[in-house]
Amino acid sequence: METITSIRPLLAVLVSLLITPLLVVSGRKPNVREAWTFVAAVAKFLIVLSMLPAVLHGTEIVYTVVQFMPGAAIKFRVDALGMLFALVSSSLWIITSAYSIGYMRGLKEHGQTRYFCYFAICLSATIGAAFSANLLTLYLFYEILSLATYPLVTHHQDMEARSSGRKYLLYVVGASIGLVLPAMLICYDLAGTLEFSRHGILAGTAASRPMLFALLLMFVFGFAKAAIMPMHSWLPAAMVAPTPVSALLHAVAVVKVGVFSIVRILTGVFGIQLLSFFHFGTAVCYVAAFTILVGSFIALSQDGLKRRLAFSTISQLSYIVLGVALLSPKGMIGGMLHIAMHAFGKITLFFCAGAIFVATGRKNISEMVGIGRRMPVTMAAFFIASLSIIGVPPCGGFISKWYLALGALQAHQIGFLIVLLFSSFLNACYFIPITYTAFFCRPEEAMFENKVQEAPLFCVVPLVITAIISVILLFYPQPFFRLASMMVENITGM
Amino acid sequence: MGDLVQVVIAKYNYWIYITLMMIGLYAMIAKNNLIKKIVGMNIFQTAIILFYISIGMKKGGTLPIVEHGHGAHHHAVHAADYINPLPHVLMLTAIVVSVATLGVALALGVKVYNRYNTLEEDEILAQIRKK
Amino acid sequence: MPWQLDLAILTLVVIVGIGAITVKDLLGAAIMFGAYSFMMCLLWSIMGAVDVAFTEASVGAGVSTVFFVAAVFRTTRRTKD
Amino acid sequence: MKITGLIIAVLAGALLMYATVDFPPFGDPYSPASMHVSPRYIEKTMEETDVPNMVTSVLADYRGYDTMYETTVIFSAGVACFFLLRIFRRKEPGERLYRHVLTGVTIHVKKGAKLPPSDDFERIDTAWIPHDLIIETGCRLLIPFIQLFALYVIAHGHHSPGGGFQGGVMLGASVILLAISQDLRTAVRRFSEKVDALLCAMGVFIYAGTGALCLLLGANFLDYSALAPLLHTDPVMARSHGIFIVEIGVGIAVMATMIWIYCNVSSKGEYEEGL
Amino acid sequence: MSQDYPALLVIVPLLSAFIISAAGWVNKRLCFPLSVAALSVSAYSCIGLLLRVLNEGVVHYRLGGWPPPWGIAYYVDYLNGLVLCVVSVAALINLIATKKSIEQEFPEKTGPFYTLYVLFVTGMLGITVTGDAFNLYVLLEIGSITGYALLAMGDEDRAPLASLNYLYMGTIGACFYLLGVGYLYIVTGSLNMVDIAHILPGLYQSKAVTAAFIICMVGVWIKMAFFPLHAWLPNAYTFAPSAASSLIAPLMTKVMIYVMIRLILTVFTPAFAFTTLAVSHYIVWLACIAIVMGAILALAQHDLKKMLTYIIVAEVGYMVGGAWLGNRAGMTGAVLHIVNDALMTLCAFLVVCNIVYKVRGYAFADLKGLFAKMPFTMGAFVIGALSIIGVPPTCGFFSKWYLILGAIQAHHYDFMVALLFSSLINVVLFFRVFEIGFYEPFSDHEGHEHHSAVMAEAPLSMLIPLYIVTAGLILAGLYTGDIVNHIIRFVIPEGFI
Repeated sequence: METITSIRPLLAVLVSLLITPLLVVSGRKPNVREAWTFVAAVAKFLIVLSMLPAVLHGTEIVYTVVQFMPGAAIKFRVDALGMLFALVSSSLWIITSAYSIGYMRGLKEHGQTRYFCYFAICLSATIGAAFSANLLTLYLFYEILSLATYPLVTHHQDMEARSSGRKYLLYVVGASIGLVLPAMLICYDLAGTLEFSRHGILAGTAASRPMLFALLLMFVFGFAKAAIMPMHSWLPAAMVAPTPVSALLHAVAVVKVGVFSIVRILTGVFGIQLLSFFHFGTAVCYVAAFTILVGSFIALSQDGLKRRLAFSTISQLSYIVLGVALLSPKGMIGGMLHIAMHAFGKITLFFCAGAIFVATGRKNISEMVGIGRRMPVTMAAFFIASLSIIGVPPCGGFISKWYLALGALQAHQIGFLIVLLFSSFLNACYFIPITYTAFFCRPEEAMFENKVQEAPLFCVVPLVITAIISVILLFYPQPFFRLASMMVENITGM
Repeated sequence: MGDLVQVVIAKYNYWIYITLMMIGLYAMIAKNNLIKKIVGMNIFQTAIILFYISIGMKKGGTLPIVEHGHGAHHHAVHAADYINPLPHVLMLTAIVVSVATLGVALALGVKVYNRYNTLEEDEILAQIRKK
Repeated sequence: MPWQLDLAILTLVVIVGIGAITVKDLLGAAIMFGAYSFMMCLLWSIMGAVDVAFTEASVGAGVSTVFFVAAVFRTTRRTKD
Repeated sequence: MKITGLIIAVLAGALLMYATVDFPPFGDPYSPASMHVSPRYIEKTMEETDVPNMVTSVLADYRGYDTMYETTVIFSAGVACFFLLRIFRRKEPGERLYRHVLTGVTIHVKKGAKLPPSDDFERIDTAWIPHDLIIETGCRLLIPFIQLFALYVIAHGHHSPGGGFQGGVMLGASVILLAISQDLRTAVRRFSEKVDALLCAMGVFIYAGTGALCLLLGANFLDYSALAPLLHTDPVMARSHGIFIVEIGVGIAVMATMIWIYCNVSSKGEYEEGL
Repeated sequence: MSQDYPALLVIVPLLSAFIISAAGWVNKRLCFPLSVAALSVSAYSCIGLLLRVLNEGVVHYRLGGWPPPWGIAYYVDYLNGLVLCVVSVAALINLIATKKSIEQEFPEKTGPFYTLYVLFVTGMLGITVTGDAFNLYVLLEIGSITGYALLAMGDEDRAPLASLNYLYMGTIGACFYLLGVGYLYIVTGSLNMVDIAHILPGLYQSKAVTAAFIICMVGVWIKMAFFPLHAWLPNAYTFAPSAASSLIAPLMTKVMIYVMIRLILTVFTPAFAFTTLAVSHYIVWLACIAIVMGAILALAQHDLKKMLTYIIVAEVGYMVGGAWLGNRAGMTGAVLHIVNDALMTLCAFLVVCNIVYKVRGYAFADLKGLFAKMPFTMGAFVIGALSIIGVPPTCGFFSKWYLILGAIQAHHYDFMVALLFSSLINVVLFFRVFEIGFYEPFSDHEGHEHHSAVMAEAPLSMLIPLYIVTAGLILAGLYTGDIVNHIIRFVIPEGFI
């Protein structure tokens, strides 16, 4: 596989970082500020896009920023998986910026400049993590992301935000310093390098089985952003953040970075052969399956819309982990695809929740009877997106879940197949009633007087777009499908 | 008996300096009065000086000053005849350092006294705790 | 130099040193310290360190003691130990 | 506290005692300490520095760099005492005290009131300041001789015990004696604070400056032999002279510092009433 | 000219100290520019010296023209070349940064303050550059005496006593060091470090050498506030004037760490320190305790400055432990951490300096709403905090990296755990401060509480140096590879696994 050296990955990371001073400077003039945000978002997307053809041709784009010590550097490598993730997050940033304009202005939030600045920094970190070529770089951007998210999570600066901010830090930063850092160093001590390789860093080393298993657990739970139980409870707490933050960060950027890191660990650090040789994959599968089911069950019992979405996210993330941990090609394809599919579906749902909040100020599902009549567009999008999450046509979610199921079969793990199907049923149980009560209820039960209208245009348009995309993804899953299958071929060598 | 005396003489200086040093150290740690601590500090330093001087001592050596100084360049000088001057030099420095430290310490002590009207550490700490 | 004298002065030094830190009066302690320094100076001149002895006589026994006295004069003679 | 102190002291003592076993016996002329470095000082001092007193030659030449810093220590102690204690605010007392010199009668002068201008009266700080003719006169007679001897000690440091430190301390002591025998005000009138501070800095500056001069003349720092062209002598004599110069510097610095420290400590930095 | 760098870097500040003290009596306003000039020359020659070392290897300089061991010789290798640069540059930046705060805190004593400041820096530089064991003691005393004076002029109530206690402890430490040198002298007959190192191998079994080593170590540990002997540090630094604490906190402990490493590597050679007396394990355990206790005690504090001082105690544990791990990675981490910790501490204390300058207090209660009030200062503080926590790409991460790596290679997992523990505690510590600054409303003197406090930022003359240090934190992190490969690699003798 040939590689070309280009600075574009670094640019893709820096563009939104360099925009922050301009945001600060133009803080007084909101329109200019948002203009800058858009410029950065589009630029980032274009840079990422410009690398797509090369990646699709099977070349890798590498760029070394600075070499600290042999095997440990700040280095970018754009491969299929990273490109997939980068495409998702950078494209969604554009939409989210539009949405957050509508949301923040609609609610007249304070400290909007701060908000947009940290948002940009978060995106830089996300792209950096996506393109990172070694564990050190990944850890670096992971940490930056964790810290840059803190001001967003605690945006409201009230006591609730404070406590959930604490919880967020405790879980995310605590786990990464306490578990990932030593694990990384032990890896470095064992292998002498941190570069991800298709066979895995640890493949050739003389590490004992319990040692490796300990490392695996340290990594899997250390990347607490993946919200694998029991490291999940920061995610619902972090829902105090403004909805766009929840939408992008807790449906796309942050949590996906966690999952992405775990996928990297499984494929790049341990390597398929090692995992299957020691049957570690199955162990991870059990953890993931547990998370899937429990998450769905808890989601059933939640009344707050965003909290229900949060728990749904927790279980959906474990789909990805499960898919990759099955170690069967189809399963991995499914898992990687699910990164994209779930992203589009879940962000739509969050957008809807936010739109409802902007329009009506209501957060609980029990208060949304008959809302469909007042906000038909929003609820329609909500319905489509929920179908995508459940995984039934005509939505993209169907493809990923289909491949996950195939992967389970391919790995002869019928148990996990059942888990997948059952949890899809649970998804249906906690999503469909919302839409049902929203549309089909007797007029006298409707909780909304006539003056309630759709949220402002800036809020509605983005969620419509994402809903449409998640439909389109069923019929045209390229290039995500192509990227995922390329990655799998690259790893498994098939 | 005689050889015992010899042993005693051979090491007596060193033992004495250790005793003195421990007296000083004890005073610095255990005494409660700031000035007393300073006295202990000086005893401590002087003890070390005594140790160095004992290093330089030579049996049968005379003062480290060349006799019939000028006009005697041809006259050979044997190291064994003269006491080792190097420790003396070092200790001149040490003495001066100790008096400098003493000055600063006393200045600080006076400053503390101006504020608390006592030199007893426990009383001062009690006053601090009261605030 | 007869070693008996050496021993005697060494012992005396220890005694004066203990006295300096045990006497219950700071002015007394200062004076004791002066005596201690002077003993030291004597000892060193016996050991042939004339320069050091000279310095100790002027600095240790002289000026340091004056500093002590000045400080005690500025603070207090009272001490509990 | 006492117990801990005792324990620590005993432990440290035990350690040191334990180490003395391997010491060479006291006064052994062939101990390593006497064999390795020092013989050169003893044997070469005449031909290399032309200073019979080895202590002086080692102090000011072989290890002159230490001595410079030792003087700097003194200097910094002086500055430290000044920095810590000196109080500049002039608190004007309700009444000023004057003493009639001849009779020793103390006169209280209310604020604002004036005294007939005459030399018979001297300003004093507190009524208790003793006015003892014998002591004052005795010290007045004594001080010049002390100072003379101090100068001798400095000047003759090459050939006999003594040198900058000892002489400087004695010079300082003479002024301190004046301050004790009369009062601080008298001493400060003779030897004002500013002059004191400047001398203090100047003394060390002479030392370090000599070294720097050698540096400028192309030799290493403090290599007095480089001064030979200036002093019109051979390098060895130049070293001897260089030693003398720095000894003078040391003397000045030490004297000034001793006085400075005494003044600040004995008057809590108010420069009044002293000891 | 360039062959005199070793002398110049100490002599220039020394001479100018006397000129400054004289100038203080003539015109106070002369002192600051003089000090800046002196320290700039010194810093310039330090850097020049380091470059020379990089090009030509070890640099020797004979003072008084006498050959060692008879005269005093300077012996500049990669280790003290690096430390010299850090010390001089840090002192210079701090001098410029704290001008205003000095004028605020000592309106009429600026003259002596600058004199003592420059003398302190001279002492630190001298300690670092010298190759003579006794010369080191004298310079140590210069640094200490000036330090006592500088630290004592802060809080009228507490500072003098704290500084006096520091003086007692410091004198004991220095005297122990002197005694150890005496023990070395009595068995070797030399005072020159390299010479001693040549003579010692025959004497490894001598009890006197062992005793000398122990005494020297204890003395140095007292000076660097290694855990059981740390009691003097927190009060002395907390109640000190902010300019003094931001000068002494970064330099004193680090320089003493340097002295310890110098004693291990050069004087008593690693063979003796690690092999002959097998105590390294116990010392590493002691370091673990130091780290943990430092972190816990820091957690118990109620004001920013004291918290930082306890963090210093923990950091000292890092470096001592790293140095005593006895392997290449650990020693590299220790040396690297000297540089990084100096920068981090300087940054943190400069922030405190700015806060005190504006708010007149450093208790947690005074930090309310500070993010709104002094955003730039707090921004720098955040960077510094992240570096102390050890978040890449700041430099703190990389020294921690090497330390942990060394711990793993030496199978000292206890040390690794201690490091991680203190990192986690640091997260708690600093985010507690951030929370106070971020959430709690800023209450002005009338007691009105409002979030949007009027921005009252420290003057540029204090902010710009602060941001230079902050940039230094990140650059030092990014160039870790170069520092390690071009300098620290040569610090560690061959045969060191």
